Amino acid sequence: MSSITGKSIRDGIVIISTEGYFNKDLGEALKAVADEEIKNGHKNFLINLENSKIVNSIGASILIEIIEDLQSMDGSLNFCNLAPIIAKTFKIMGLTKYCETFENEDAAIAKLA
Amino acid sequence: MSSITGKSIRDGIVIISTEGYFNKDLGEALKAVADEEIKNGHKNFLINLENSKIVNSIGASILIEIIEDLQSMDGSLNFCNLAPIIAKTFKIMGLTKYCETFENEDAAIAKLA
Amino acid sequence: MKKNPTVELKLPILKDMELVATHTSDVVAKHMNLSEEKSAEISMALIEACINAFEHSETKEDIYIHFIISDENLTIKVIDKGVGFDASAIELPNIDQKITDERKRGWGLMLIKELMDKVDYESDNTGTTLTMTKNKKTDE
Amino acid sequence: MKKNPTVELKLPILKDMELVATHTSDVVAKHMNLSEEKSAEISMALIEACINAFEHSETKEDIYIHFIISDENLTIKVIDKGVGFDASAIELPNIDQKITDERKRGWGLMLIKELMDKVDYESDNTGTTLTMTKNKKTDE
Ligand SMILES: Nc1ncnc2c1ncn2[C@@H]1O[C@H](COP(=O)(O)OP(=O)(O)O)[C@@H](O)[C@H]1O
Ligand SMILES: Nc1ncnc2c1ncn2[C@@H]1O[C@H](COP(=O)(O)OP(=O)(O)O)[C@@H](O)[C@H]1O
Repeated sequence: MSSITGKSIRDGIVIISTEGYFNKDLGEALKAVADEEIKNGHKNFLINLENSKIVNSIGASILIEIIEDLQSMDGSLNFCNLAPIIAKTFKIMGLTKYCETFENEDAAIAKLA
Repeated sequence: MSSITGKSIRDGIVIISTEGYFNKDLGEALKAVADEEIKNGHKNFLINLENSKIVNSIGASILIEIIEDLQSMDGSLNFCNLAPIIAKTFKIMGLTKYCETFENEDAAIAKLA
Repeated sequence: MKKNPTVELKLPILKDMELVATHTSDVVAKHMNLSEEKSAEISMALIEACINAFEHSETKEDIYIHFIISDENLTIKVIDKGVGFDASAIELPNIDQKITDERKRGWGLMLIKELMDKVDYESDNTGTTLTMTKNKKTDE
Repeated sequence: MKKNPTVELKLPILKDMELVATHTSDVVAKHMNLSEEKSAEISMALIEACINAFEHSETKEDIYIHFIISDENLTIKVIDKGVGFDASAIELPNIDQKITDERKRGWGLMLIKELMDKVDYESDNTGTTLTMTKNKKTDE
């Protein structure tokens, strides 16, 4: 139902794509991938949520853990292709204060790289 | 929720596309369009159900009315882009005895024109 | 004996409300790891069962749907408080006949029987309970 | 007074079962001609409400969800038979604090309040009923 569907590195940015309900399991799976890439020396991340149309606050809370980790190393967590309700949820939570969101991967890379 | 989304004529075949739940309303809307084109002298029809993933037997019964009308004038009712469950439903009902089904519009036109 | 987890739904008779039932069965089927094919077959049978309960029960009372989850199968009960009928007396339709018949309808029972693994009707003048089961394993 | 049409759902505590509730609200919202935006907001609030009923009620008992349809609005009740809590005592979270806090969670109530037009909790040690309403008309 929920899974990580892709990981790639473009201009030094780690792009991770997800699919399905962004719940606790998917949040934890994402964090595991991020942790691994942080160990590999990366610190700028772009999460493509195009195929995750729905989120819960437990999944979103795990994103705050990732933000905390990245803050300490001056890295960044970014999002693209957000469904309107996910953008709204992130805004209500204040995540947008710590993360940039972009229309799509190209727009994100153009700005971040 | 349910509607006719397109009508075109290709090589003498009237192609009608639908969207959403193929229920009584959509069946009746389809029949109205077919009746009109029959009046215009057409007798071969292709229904593209690509965007209707779900049907009920009331909608399907209205297709039998169209078949009856077309039989009397040696016309034909054909379908393309059927979701597996719709193909199965039509098979259980025996509609496939009176209608041909095709992968897509091009395959249908190639055979019917 | 442990009680099987059950999702219950009460639906008012409103246009297209049967889609609430199919969306519910989809999520339940996913939870049970049923194939998409089986899930779609359940949805189609459920649409027909709901329409019958809405249309033929001849009441304005809500209908009840129970989704009973077990390791081997999904059992669905569709319950109406309507006039009832004798399912064994219903003749199954035939396409050749229907083409010329005035009445084109009458496919619901047949579809339900073909799409589900087990189907049973209990009915009297206080209402009808349709119990239908889809097995997890395919036994064809 | 005519009774409002009501869809009722009983859900067992199983993984991702909150999606049954969101699929139901989607169909109900479509039936009521609510916008996709409002429908998505209802779904999100409902997810949070269900997760809370599942997680914090500290019971294994099923939860109940009522969707009450009226001309002006959709009212949803999420009912659990759990331990209850004092909603007025819950502090709303703040992102700056959460970034450094050990506990990152605690967003459900805030999201529900922001996404719905009216929210009310009734709760005691026999359980909690969350009543939340989305108006058809936007009044911002
Ligand atoms: N829940 C029900 N309550 C009363 N009668 C029913 C019910 N379900 C089915 N029936 C009867 O069985 C007949 C056949 O139903 P069905 O095969 O679904 O075709 P249709 O609904 O198109 O008539 C109906 O016409 C009706 O008389
Ligand atoms: N249905 C409920 N029954 C009991 N306690 C609840 C219920 N809903 C919420 N709570 C309490 O309110 C707190 C805040 O809930 P919420 O804002 O959704 O965040 P979270 O669920 O992440 O803790 C919960 O931690 C819990 O103590």
